[in-house]
Amino acid sequence: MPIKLPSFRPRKDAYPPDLWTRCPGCSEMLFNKQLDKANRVCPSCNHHFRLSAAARLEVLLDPGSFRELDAGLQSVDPLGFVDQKAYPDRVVAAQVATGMRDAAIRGIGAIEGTTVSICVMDFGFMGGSMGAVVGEKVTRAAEDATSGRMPLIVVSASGGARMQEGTLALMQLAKTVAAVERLRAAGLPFISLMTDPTTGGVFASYAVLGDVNLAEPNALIGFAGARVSAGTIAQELPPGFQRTEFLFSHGFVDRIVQRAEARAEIAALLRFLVPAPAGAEGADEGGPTLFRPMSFLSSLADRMIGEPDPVPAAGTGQSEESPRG
Amino acid sequence: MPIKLPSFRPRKDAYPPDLWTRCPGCSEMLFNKQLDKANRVCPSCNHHFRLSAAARLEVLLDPGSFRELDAGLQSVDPLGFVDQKAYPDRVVAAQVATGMRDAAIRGIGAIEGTTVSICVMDFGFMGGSMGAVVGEKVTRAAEDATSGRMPLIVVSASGGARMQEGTLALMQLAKTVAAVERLRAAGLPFISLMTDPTTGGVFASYAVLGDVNLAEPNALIGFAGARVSAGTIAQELPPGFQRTEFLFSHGFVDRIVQRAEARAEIAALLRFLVPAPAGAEGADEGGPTLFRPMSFLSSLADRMIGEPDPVPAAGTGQSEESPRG
Amino acid sequence: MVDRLLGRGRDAEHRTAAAPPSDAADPKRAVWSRVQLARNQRRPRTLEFVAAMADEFVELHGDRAFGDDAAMVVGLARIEDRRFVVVGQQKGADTNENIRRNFGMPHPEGYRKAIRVMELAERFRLPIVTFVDVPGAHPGPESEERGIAEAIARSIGLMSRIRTPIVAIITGEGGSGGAIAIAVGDVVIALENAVYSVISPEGCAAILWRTADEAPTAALAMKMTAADQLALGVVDLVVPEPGDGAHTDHAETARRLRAIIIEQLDRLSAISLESLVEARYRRYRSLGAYTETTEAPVAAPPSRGLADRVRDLLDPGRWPAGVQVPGPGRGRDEPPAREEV
Amino acid sequence: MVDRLLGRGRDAEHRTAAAPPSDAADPKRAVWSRVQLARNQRRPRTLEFVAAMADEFVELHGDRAFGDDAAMVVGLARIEDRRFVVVGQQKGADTNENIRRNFGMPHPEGYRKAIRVMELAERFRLPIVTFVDVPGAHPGPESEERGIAEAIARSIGLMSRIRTPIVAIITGEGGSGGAIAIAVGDVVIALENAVYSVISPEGCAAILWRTADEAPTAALAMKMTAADQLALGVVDLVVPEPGDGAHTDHAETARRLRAIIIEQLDRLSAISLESLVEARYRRYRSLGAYTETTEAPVAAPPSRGLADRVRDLLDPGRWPAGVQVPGPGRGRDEPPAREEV
Ligand SMILES: [Zn+2]
Ligand SMILES: [Zn+2]
Repeated sequence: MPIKLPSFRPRKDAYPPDLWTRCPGCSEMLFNKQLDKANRVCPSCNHHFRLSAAARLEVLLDPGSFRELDAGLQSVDPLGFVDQKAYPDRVVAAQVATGMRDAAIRGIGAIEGTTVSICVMDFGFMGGSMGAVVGEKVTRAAEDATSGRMPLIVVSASGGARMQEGTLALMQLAKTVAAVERLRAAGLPFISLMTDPTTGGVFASYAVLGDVNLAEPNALIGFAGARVSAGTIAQELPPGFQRTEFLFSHGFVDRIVQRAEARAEIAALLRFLVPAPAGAEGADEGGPTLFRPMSFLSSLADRMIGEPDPVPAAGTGQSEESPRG
Repeated sequence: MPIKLPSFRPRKDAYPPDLWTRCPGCSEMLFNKQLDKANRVCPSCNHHFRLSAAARLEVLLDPGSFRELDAGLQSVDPLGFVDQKAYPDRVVAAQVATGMRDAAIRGIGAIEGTTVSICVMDFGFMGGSMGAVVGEKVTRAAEDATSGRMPLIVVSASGGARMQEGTLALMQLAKTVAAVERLRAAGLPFISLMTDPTTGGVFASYAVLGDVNLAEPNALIGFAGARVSAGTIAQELPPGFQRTEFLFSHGFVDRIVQRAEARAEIAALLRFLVPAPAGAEGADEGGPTLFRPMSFLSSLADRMIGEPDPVPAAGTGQSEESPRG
Repeated sequence: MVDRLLGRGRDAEHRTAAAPPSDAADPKRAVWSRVQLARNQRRPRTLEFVAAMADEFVELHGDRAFGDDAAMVVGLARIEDRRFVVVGQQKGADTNENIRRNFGMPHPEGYRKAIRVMELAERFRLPIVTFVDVPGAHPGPESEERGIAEAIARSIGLMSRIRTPIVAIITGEGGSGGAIAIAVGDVVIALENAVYSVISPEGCAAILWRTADEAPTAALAMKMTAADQLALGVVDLVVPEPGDGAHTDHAETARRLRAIIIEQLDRLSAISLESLVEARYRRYRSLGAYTETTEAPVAAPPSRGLADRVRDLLDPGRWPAGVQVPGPGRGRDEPPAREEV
Repeated sequence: MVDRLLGRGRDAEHRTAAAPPSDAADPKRAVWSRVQLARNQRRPRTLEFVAAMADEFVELHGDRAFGDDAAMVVGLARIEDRRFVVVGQQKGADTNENIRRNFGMPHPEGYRKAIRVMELAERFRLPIVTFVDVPGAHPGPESEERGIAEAIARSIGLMSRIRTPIVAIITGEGGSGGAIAIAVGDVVIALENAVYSVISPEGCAAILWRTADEAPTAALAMKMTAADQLALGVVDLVVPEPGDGAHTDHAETARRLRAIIIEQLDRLSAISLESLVEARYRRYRSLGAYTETTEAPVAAPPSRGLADRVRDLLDPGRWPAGVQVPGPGRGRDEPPAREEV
């Protein structure tokens, strides 16, 4: 019996100003304010609702530590893509709805005092799809981590590559992975946190390549769409297919992390993986050197655009149709 | 239904001077002289009989090109091991029966003009088991290949590590693999040819680590003894379990080679993998440099012991009880 | 303000004069016929190409961990005195072979076999030539279980940094992640009737038009022909096919590819490995079009006018402006981009 | 003529004064009781040791290709300010856990998980501490299908060259290839009641004595106790166990191991990585006993007398000379050495 998997189509009521939300895990009606206070985790069944990028940064980073970079990056329409609507119109609609320019925010922040280069995706913006802007932000986050000798943290929430940018979207797989490989060669850690959903080209590029792969419980994580998997192959899907726990049991996730514990988990990992001050061995080529966050940040000053935090604090709403696997 | 696998115990008639041999593949009676002439491959069913190290060298190498090295290496008895017979007595019996000092011969030879460092095992000597002598010969073969910038060829035929040398035999896995890793780091090719049988600690060390893994048809290749696999786990064995074709379909063998074609196959592979003369890029550290076989051989002169080829030319008999899988 | 629109596409160095399909009367039909040619069952595949052009070929097998995937072929090849490693997908020529080769859709072990032999190429300083022809990586449950996404990502990662020249050739269907996994190269070549896309036209149509029947419309919108990919800078070089397409003349197609491979291997082998790997990084680093604005973003998203202006900056002659919209807009109902990638 | 008999065993640098078992009245029984202690189900395992000695531990999971093997645990641990990577087998404490952990017998994915995390250790300059306690690698058909031999060989290869310090500790059963796969180290430590052997005593007895009942005899013959392994040079250091064995006092056992780990990590971290890796190579390079003769070999094998002389060169005080031979010799009927390795 094929598992019913969530549609990726946010419904018209995906961003409603309602007061209440029905939990897809336990069917309880949850008061939105309390849900937001609980970082959008159901207090009765632990269902992890989707989280906006802004809220994610708030959950993960030391308060006030985040400085956004490249806030001005914005999609163009390289193919002149029109389906039932022109691509630029879709982008504008998403911008209006979310207050974001595209599906990722990136910058420099701190996690329990450790400075990190971080990029966070938002499924609310065109399904978190990766076009040139998302690819560029992930790549710059990796490059800054490499040059600044910082860890890289990427929080994924994406349906995959953005069709409307065609193969240029596909090329973002190569662009981002190449940058992650340079980070790896420099001996700097990359922690990938996968959230619901992390699929398609995002999963098949940087998201799966963390030195440590973390994932929130019961997130949809997979390569091919479930319809493709089931339909093309005419085969039953195994239980829990493409859910975090399935990925864990198949060896692709190091740890399943509760949202409330993600910050402490990442901080603990960084204590192990952040390069130690260079000793006798540190003189090796490519070896780690001391990170000087202040000088790095000052060197970034000229790239800072706009206000430090241009993202509205209010959660920007997520579509939640996912039944528990 | 568990597959019947061959016993490793050569029977008393394992080395008989008989004129005829019954082919375990097709049950035909084969005239030994003709069988030897066909390099011990059944002309009617292609069954590959086991081959002595001496005959193997003759099949693989350019005529007259082989110079044996380390012919004088000989086992000692580090544990004072006695089961139903003292270990030294077993060694002596095997030496008397085979005319070899231990279960491997190694040296320098040429394959279609390319100088190679080669080590060939012989199942006829205590089941081709790897003790310190075999481990040392494989290691020296790899080290000579590295220092002389030659390819390494190892032909395996072994039941595994030699119990009578205890963990010192087990340590040969680490010793040989470490030497192969150095060869790999130096950018020199290692071609592993697995023959019937290649099992246990020999398979789980150098034999499986070839840059290219070749195997003769229908050879027994595996890690655990079939009794262990079937008995411990109380599970049916899949068809063709631990045979060359099984290993091939599971991704561990690059090519299944007929005995008559092995020399040409290896020569073809060497044409691709032997380091080219150093060009602009060759100046890199660790990069290949030109191999000068003559100067290498002369530097080996003082290590040459005894006659060039101390192994009797006559095949030394193999136990052949193996039904075709 | 617009600092990069089409990546390196506009100033790519190596190009032939392949013009976009000229069937201006019905561009959708023209594109769809290309897709059909790219999928033609008699189109030559990796093994046919290698057999026709190489003076020597030794196929290697196995990923050393799980299996030997017949949908991916790898080996050592020689053309005259040029030795290189071959990696390519392999569809079947008939139904039986297609079943054995999973219709050319590799499982993770196929990509891991490719990774293994590419690492071997680096160790032995052999360049790599890839032949890309894949509907997509195998999308079945076992493929997911064994980590198709990981295998693709790791293959991309290896190719992005490997210290040996890579010539990637899209010979047929360049299907999404399953294609890019072996298509990261120092030079990316396409046969004239090859296609390259982020998702199959059927998948794209099913998501955006809600019916796979609109696949030709989606194919046109995605600009997936070799000529379009050349214009986008995703492909560097298009090789014309003989007669009515590669399937009508395998030998001549192989002959043309052979000449290009020789030329490119010789060109790339003259470049230092440092420069080569750096240029490869820059190649992919520059792909993708975006703008950068300094306008205040918060709750004041760019006006409809801005988006129009951005689009106007594109060469209207290059991009057919009049793609038909098959239905009315669906308001804010926003499908995400996902089916295969 | 005899140029190397016991490898580095006789001049190993780091040793405690652990004496061989003194149960001289019945050495076979003494050895067998050690084997039983090594297999005791209440003996602490990797996770128990780490929980008892580390100030912080984060377990990692998965091989990134097939699965997460519960028979092998890996993670990041800290003792005071020393951070290191942990790799170790994990048997179950009861039947249920044993089933889940396959009785501590890792499949290939277990060793590949170990390989992955050891590569991570190298990249992040963390030393490695391994806890070895395994009856043997999993011998089932799926284990063979997925390449248990390849996984073991590759793990050995990585450990032989990895540029970070390795402390390997045999804590229980050091069972053959499944043990050495994670036991290649700069220093190899054994708990007093640990055993280490090329094959299980049962397997050895089944082959050489044709009955597993002779396992104690085989155990004695293989010299598999920690003290014997120290004498052979396979183990560098033996750590005495408290009370009646480690199972009677987990905390004290862990405390002793913790002190040794600190001492060894500090010692090894002071050595340059070049020297460390070279010394590690030399360590394994020198293990194994053989002689070299110049006598003509052809059809004139060494006389019986020679073999005797060779054996006499061993210290008769160190090696119990009077091992009982349980049956008459079996002539030329020569069983090879194979069951697990
Ligand atoms: Zn709930
Ligand atoms: Zn026959």
